[in-house]
Amino acid sequence: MRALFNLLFFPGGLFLIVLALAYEWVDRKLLARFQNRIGPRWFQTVADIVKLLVKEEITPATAHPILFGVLPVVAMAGALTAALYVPLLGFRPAFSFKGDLIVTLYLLSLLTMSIGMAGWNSTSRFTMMGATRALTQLFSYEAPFMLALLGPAIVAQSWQISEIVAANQGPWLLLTQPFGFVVALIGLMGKLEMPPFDAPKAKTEIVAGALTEYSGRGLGLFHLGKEMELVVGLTLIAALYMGGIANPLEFFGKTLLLLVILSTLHAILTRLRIDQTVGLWWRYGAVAVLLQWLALIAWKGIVA
Amino acid sequence: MSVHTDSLWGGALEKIKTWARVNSPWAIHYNSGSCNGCDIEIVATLTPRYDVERFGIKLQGSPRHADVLICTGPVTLQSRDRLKRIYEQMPDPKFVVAVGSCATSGGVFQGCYSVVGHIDEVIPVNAYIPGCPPRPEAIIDGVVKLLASLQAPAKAKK
Amino acid sequence: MSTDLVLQKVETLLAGFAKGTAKPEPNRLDLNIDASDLIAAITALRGARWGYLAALTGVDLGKEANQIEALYHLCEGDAIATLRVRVPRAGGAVPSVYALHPNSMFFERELMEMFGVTVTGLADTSHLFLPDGWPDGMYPLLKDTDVKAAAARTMGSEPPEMGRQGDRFIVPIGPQHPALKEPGHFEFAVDGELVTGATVRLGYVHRGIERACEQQNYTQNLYLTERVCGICSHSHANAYVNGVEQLAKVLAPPRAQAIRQLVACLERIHSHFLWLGVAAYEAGFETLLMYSWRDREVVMDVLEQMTGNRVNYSASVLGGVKYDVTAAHAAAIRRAMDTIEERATHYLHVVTTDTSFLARAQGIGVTSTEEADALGLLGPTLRAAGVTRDVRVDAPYGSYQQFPVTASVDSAGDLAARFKVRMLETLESVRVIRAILDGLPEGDLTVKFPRKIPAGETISRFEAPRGELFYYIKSNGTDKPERVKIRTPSICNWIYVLTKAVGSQMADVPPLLAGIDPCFSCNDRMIVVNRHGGDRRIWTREDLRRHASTQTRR
Amino acid sequence: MKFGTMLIDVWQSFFTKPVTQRYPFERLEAPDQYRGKLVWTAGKCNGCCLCMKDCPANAIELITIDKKAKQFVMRYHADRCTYCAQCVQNCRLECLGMSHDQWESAALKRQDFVVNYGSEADVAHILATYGKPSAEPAATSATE
Repeated sequence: MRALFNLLFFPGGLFLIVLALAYEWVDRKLLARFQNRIGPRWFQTVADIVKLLVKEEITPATAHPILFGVLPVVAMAGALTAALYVPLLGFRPAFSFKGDLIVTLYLLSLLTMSIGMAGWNSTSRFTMMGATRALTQLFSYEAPFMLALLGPAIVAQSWQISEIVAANQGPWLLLTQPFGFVVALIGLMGKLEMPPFDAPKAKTEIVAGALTEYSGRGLGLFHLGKEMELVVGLTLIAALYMGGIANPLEFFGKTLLLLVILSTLHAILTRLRIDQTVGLWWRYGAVAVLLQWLALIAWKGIVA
Repeated sequence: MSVHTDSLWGGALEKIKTWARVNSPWAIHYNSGSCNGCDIEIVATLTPRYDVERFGIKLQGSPRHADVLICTGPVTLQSRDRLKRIYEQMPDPKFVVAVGSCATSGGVFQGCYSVVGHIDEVIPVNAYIPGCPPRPEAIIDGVVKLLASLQAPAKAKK
Repeated sequence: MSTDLVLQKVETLLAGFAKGTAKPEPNRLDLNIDASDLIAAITALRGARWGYLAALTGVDLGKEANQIEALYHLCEGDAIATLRVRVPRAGGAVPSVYALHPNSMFFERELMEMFGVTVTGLADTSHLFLPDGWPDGMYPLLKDTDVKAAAARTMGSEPPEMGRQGDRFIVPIGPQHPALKEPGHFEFAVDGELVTGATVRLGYVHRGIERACEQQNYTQNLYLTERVCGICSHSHANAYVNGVEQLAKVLAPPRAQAIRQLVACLERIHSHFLWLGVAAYEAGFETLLMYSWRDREVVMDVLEQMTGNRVNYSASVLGGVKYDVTAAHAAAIRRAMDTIEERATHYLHVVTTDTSFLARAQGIGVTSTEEADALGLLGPTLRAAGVTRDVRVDAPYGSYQQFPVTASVDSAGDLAARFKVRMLETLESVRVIRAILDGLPEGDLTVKFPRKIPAGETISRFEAPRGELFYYIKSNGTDKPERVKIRTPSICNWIYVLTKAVGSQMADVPPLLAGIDPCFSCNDRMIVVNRHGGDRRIWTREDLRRHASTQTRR
Repeated sequence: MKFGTMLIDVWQSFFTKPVTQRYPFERLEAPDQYRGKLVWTAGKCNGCCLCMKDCPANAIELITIDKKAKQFVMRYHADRCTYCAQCVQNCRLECLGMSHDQWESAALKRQDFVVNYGSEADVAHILATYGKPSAEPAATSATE
C-alpha cells in the first residue's frame, strides 16, 4: 500500500505534477522578468495543461497509431519513476537500492529517447529533422553528464544516492569538484533542450521539432514529462553537489537557485547550432570531467 | 455515472474546459498577402510593452499546437488554398481573428485582380479588428472580446 | 566626375548601337537600341564597369502603336542611362542579359509574365508573381487584358501538389512558418544538416498593385503605393510623390521636404530596430528581440504623436506634408533620440563582441566586394560587403543636400557585418535627425497641386531601409497615371540568399534569410538557383555534392 | 569576444518594474493627432463629394436626400476605411474629422462596421429605403 501511495501521491504522481507546473511557471516568469515583461499569471501552466488535455487529438495518417499514442505515456512514466529514487523535498527517497543512481540516469534519458522515437514515427520532414537532432544531442551530452554525476559517487565509494549524500557531509562538492558541477548543470540544460541547446525544437528552423505533429493529450504529456524531468534533474544535482537536502526549505532554496542560473543562461545566450553543441560537449565537457576524474582517482589513491 | 447526474458533473467539467480554453489561447499567425504593417503590430503585442503572455497567449510554430489563428491580409489568389489548409490542420476548438482593414474588407486592395478580398470568403472568422494597421492595444481589445464571447455562449449553449 | 561627363561616356561607348538619343532630364539619357544590339551594348557598358542594372520596365504603348517598349535602366552615381528596346506587341522577343547582370533574371521573368514578351535564353520561365492557376496567354499589365475573367478562372483552378519528394530529402519552409513574418515558400534539399539545393516560390503577396495604380487617380495611388510594404511605407510614398512632383514640375516647400526627411530617418530607425530583433530571433536570441522592440516603441510613440499612425504615417501629400512639427513634437523627438542613441551603441557593442551571438553570425554567408557588386545587391547587404553605394549620397533628392548623410560601410561581408552596418546607420540617422530639428526651415506645408499631370515620364530613386527603391512613372495628361513601375530592393538581394544557402548548414538558413531583411510584400519571385560563381554553367547534383563536401570545414 | 554581454542588461531589468502597460485594465489615451474612426458633422456639408472621389478604399458614400436643403446622409464603412485622413484634407468646409479616442472598434460581426451619419430623420429614411445596411457595397449616391 505504501508503495502505491508513493507512486500515486507523494514523491510520484500528483505531487510531482504540481511541483513540475510550479517550476515551469517560475522558469517562464523569470525569463519574462529578465526580458522586462510581466510574464504569465500564477495559474497559467495549469490552464495550459488542462486545455491541452481537453483538445482534439489528431493522429497523422502516416504514423503508426498505437506507437503515436503510447510514446507520450512512456515519456512521462520515465520521469515519474525517476522521481522515486531522488530525495524530493528533503525526505528520504521512496525507494533506494544499490546502484539506483545509474537507474535514475537511464530513466531520465528515457524521455529524450521517446521524443526521438516520436519524431521518427510521425513522418513529417520537420519531425524527422527534430528527431535526428534530439538523438545527436542525446549522445553528445549523455556521457559527460553521467561522468559528472558519478564524480561524487567515486568520492563516496557507492552507487546509492542516499549513501552518497550521507558520505559527502564535508565541504560542498560544488567547491571541491567545480568542473563536475558545471558540466552537470550544462548537461541538464542539454537534456531538457533548454536554450541555448534547443536546436532539436528550434522554432524558427524546424517548427516544433519532433513534437510538430502532436496536439492535445500527446503534447500535454510530453510537456509535463519534460517539466518533471527538470524538477528531478535539479534535485539530483542539488543533492549530489550542494551537500544534500535536509529539509523542504533547503530543497526549495537550492533547486530554485539552480533554476535562476539556468534561466539567466537561457536569457543571455543565442541558440547554438547542433554541430556547435556537439562540438562544445566533446571538446570541453568530456575533457573537463575526465581531468577531474583523474584528479579524484589520484587523490583517492594517495589519501585513502 | 448514469445519465441524469451527468448534467451536474458535465456542467462542472464544461466550466473547467471553457476556463482552460479562455485562459491559455495559443496563437498562430498567418499573413495571407498583407503589407506586413499589421504583422509587425501583432508581433509588437508579444514584446515587453504590451506582452500578451499575461493573457496566456503564446505564438506557436505549428498549426497543431494552436487554438487561435490570427491572420492578416486580403487573401491573394496564391495564398488562398494555403489559408484553407492551415485552418483545416488546426485541431478543434479553433477560432479565427482577422486583423486589419485588408483582412476585414480588402481595404485599399479591393478590386485588385490577384486578391480574393476578405478572409471570411475563405474561412469562417470569429472576430474582426479594423484599422490600417490597428494599434497593438486594438488587437488586444479584439482578442479580449473574442475570449469574452467564448465565455458567454458556454453558459447559453447548455 | 560630373553627371554630364558620366553620361557622355555612355554616349561614346554606345555610339555604334544607339539609333537615337534624348536627354529628358539633366541626369537622364535615353538611347533607342534594337533588340539585336542589346547584348553588345550592355557588354560594352559592363566592360567599361559603368553602373549596375537598376530595373527593367515594360510599357504597353497601346493597341494602335501595337508595340511594347522594354526600358533597361542602368545607374551610375546620380546618372541614369535608359536603353529603350521596342518589340512588336504579339510575339516580341528580347535576348536575356542574365550572364552580364545576374539580378536581371527577375526583371526578365516579370517582363515575360506581365507583357508576354518572350526572353530568349532564360533558364526558368515558370510563373514569378502570378498565382499557379493563372491562365496562360493572359498578361495582366497589357491594357486590354480582362483581368477579372483571368482571376475568376484562377479561383476555380486546382492548387498544384506541393513538396514533390523525388529522391532528395526536401525541407519545405512553407508560406506559414515561424521564421517568416510574411508568406514565401522555400524548398531546401537537405543532406543531413547540409543544404544542397534551394528554390523559392514567392508570389503569395502579389496583389496586382501596378495594374491598380493605372485605374486610380494620383491622390488615391499615394495611399496604394504607401501600402506596398508596411515597414518602409514612407519610403514608397515619398518615392512616388517625388516622381509625381517631378512630372508636374512642382517643388514642395523646403519645410515640407525637411519634414519628409525627418520622417524617413525615423522610419529607418524603427525599421532597423525591428530587423535587429527579428534577425536575432531567427538565430535564437529571443532576449534581443524583446529588448530591441521595447526600445523601438520609443520611436513608434514619437511617430504616432506627430503623424497619427504608428506604421502607415501618410505624412506626405502631393505637393507637401499633412502635419507640422510643433515645438512639443521636436522636444519629444530629441528625448527619444537620446535613448535610441544610448541603446544603439549598446547593441552595436553586443552585436560585435558577444561570443554566443558571433558564433551564429560571424563567417555566415560571406560575400566578397566583387561578388556583391556582380550579383547586383543593394542596401545594407551591399554596404556590408564594402561597396559604398547609397542613393542619399550618390543622388541626393529632396532636402538631402541641406542635411547630408554619410553612408556607413563595413568590409567583412558576413551576417555580423550586416548587423554592424545597420546599427551604424541608426546612429547616423540619429545625428541627421538632430541636424534637421536644429535647422528646420520656416514656411508653409503644402503648395497648390494640379489634379491633371501633363504627359511625360520620370524616374525617382529613394533609399529605403532595405536598399534603393526605383519608381518609373509615366503620365498621359489625365488624372490617372499611364504606368507606375515599382522595383523594390529585396528583389535584387534574393539571389544572394539562395547562392549562400546552398552549401551552408540548415540552421544557418533562417538567419541568412533574415540577413537581407527581405520584404516579401515588396516583391514576389520564384527562382531556381544553381550554384553561381565565376563559371556560369548549370551545376549538376554531383558538382553540388562535391562542392558541398569541400565546404564542411567547421 | 566577451561572454554574456547582455548579463547586466538582464539583471537590471529583473530588478526594475516591467515596462508592460496592462492594457485592458490601464488604458492610456492615444495622442490627440491619432487617426481613429471618421466623424462627420452634417452642418456645413454642401454635397460636393470631393471626399468620396479621393478615398483610396471607397469607404465613404454620401447619399443626398435634398441638395438645396443640404440634407445628406454619410454612410461610412469603418471596415473598408484605411484611416489615411485624405478626406479630412480634401474637405474645404471642415465637416470631417478623425476621432482620436475611438480606436477600439473590434467586432464579432461584419455588419457592425457600417455607420450612417446624419440627422435621425434622414438616417431612418435611408434605412427604410435601403433596408438593413448589409456588408455588401450599397448603391452609391442615389438622388431622391
